[in-house]
Amino acid sequence: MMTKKKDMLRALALITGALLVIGFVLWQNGTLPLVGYEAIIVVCFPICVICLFLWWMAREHGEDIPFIGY
Amino acid sequence: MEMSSLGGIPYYILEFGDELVYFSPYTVSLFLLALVFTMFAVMAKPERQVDIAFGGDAYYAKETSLQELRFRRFMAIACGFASMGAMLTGDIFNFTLFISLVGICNVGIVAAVKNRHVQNAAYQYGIVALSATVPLFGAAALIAATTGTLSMVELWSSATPAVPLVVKALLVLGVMGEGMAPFYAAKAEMFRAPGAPYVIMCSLSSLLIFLRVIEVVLVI
Amino acid sequence: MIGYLLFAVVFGLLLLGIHRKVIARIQRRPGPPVWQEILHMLKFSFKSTWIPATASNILFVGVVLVAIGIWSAALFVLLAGGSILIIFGIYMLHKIVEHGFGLSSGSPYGKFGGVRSVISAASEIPLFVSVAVVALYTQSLEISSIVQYQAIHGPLLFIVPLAAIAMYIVILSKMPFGPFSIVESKELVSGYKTEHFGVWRAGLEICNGLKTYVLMFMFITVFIGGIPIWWMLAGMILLTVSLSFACAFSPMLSPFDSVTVQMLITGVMLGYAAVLGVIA
Amino acid sequence: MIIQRISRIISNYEMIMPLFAGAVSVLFVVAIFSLPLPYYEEQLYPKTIDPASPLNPYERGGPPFTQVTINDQYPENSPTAGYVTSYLTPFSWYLANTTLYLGTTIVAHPGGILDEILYNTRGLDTVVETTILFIAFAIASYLYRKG
Repeated sequence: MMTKKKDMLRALALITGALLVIGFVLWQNGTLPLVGYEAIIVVCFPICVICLFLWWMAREHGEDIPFIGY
Repeated sequence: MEMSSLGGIPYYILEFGDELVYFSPYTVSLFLLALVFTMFAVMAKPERQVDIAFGGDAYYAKETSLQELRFRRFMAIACGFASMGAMLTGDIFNFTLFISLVGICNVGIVAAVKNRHVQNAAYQYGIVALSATVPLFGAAALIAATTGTLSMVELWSSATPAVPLVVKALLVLGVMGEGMAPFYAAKAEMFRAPGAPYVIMCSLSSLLIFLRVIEVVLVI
Repeated sequence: MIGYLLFAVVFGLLLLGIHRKVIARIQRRPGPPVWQEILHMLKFSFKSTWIPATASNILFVGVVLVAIGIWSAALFVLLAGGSILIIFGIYMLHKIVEHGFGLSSGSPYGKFGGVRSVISAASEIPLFVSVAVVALYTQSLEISSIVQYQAIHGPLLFIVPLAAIAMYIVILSKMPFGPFSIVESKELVSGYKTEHFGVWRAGLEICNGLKTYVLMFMFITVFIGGIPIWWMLAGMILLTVSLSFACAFSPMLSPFDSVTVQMLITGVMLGYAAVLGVIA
Repeated sequence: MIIQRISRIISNYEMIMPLFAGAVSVLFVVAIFSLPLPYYEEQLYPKTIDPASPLNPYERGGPPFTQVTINDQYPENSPTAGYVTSYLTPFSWYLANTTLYLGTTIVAHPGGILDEILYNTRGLDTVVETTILFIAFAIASYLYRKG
């Protein structure tokens, strides 16, 4: 279960990362306007970063209730 | 002031009968944010607010009943649509209508909460939102009378006469009454209500309409 | 573009580190090293993370993504010389991000932080007055036109000093430990970010770095003009140090007083704008 | 301190109504002093009032439920503007053709210039306005049923 989730996160990080690279290449080619490339970054960069972090973070515990002061 | 120097040049103008809907970088970015948060309101479950029982070390989480949840989600979605409309519309009267819709949806979002403080604040807010329609629609009517048109696209071309300053002030005051961005006291009180995805729409819609009215006032 | 974005994140976090260091030195503490905030971001990203049991899941995660997304967009608008109004829109909508962080977890401390951020929404209004004053002179809100105007007429800082002060206060209210930073005061644990720990906090740090970079960059561009990048970075560090002095020497106001003070400043600015409008 | 006194007043949500009312009245006084505002003769939505008619404010002139004479902003976008029936759904169109009871009360409230514009040219506004009423009704009925 846990590894499955990690795999999914890694896949998502890779996909969005690949999209960022593809966007960069197309922009350098001149096929994609700058605005399009920026739109790709705005959507993909947060997802890529968070998924990457969630993938490489330490072992996961069960969820807990919020901090309530003691 | 030139339209293009404010919110950017419109990418696209949608012709919608006698009204225009325009997509400039500014309106599109505000629209997209309204859309994203409406999607959150549609998909997200409300959080369960944790409360500490007084005098002990016990805590409990408040639950939102299904009936209340459905009603509030409906109101939040309506509020999202209203603010999306207010972001894109290119017509003064249509804009004021959307804004008064935002005002009434904001009351609706917290109307179902069983909390005396929240309801009192919502009541005060509702009265302000009601009375704010007077300056709001008054401003729209005065704009129609003094310039002969209601379309923002026409108003930013210099062919029409200038809108008097006091009319712009009325419009801003009307929007402030509906969205109450600076009248923070009641909004803060309304934020006590559980149900984060819905309560956030209150604040989001008022900030968005406030941002849009700045653009509208500078353009016309 | 993505390289510049990452650079902006790191440099913005460095500025926040300098901010902490300067405040610490003023208070005669050794203080953390200047790269502490960058290390924080990396450290948080490795920590074990989950979503609290009571949280509203999608919103809890969604606001982190939105926070990074909107400030990346703001950076691109700034670099493209787009409309200053869009950046201010994003600045205002950062409030919503704070609300989202605070309310989505169900934690009472986060809730307090969120409610305070609603209260301090009134503090964003001086900003628009200063925008109006700038627009009065440059007849445009495109950053590229403002830069052009300043290339001809000299920096706006000397033409409309009060507008610059209003903008400075706006940036001050977004700096940690400042007199107006009521959303994250110590009695609220960490305010709106109490429950966003681990990876979520790392995301928030990225957002903070970007936000600091964009706000400083914008202040310098709008009030001093387009200058080479090295001068720009030096100017941003100077601005940060001056902000740190302002933060270190002023106590935090109580929530409602903070809003009242900012509203009074807005009143002064409105009067100033009216006077300038009559003269111009 | 004066600041604390001000914040004590404005932080009370019972005070927002008086504050807002005060702001509105001040602005209305300013508006009255700035009268007369210029009236733009060449109106987009012209309106002729016949003071001799017994239906004075509501007399739009011309036979009811046909075309009203209006100048719309973008005539090329709305060729059917001016017909009240131009926004009827197929079902309403059927009702209007077979019975006499459709659309009898559409401007039967004191709305003034904007309403007359609204119902003859502006489809989206009609939708939004009814939505406002609908939402208000939904809130009221929910609160009533919850008791």
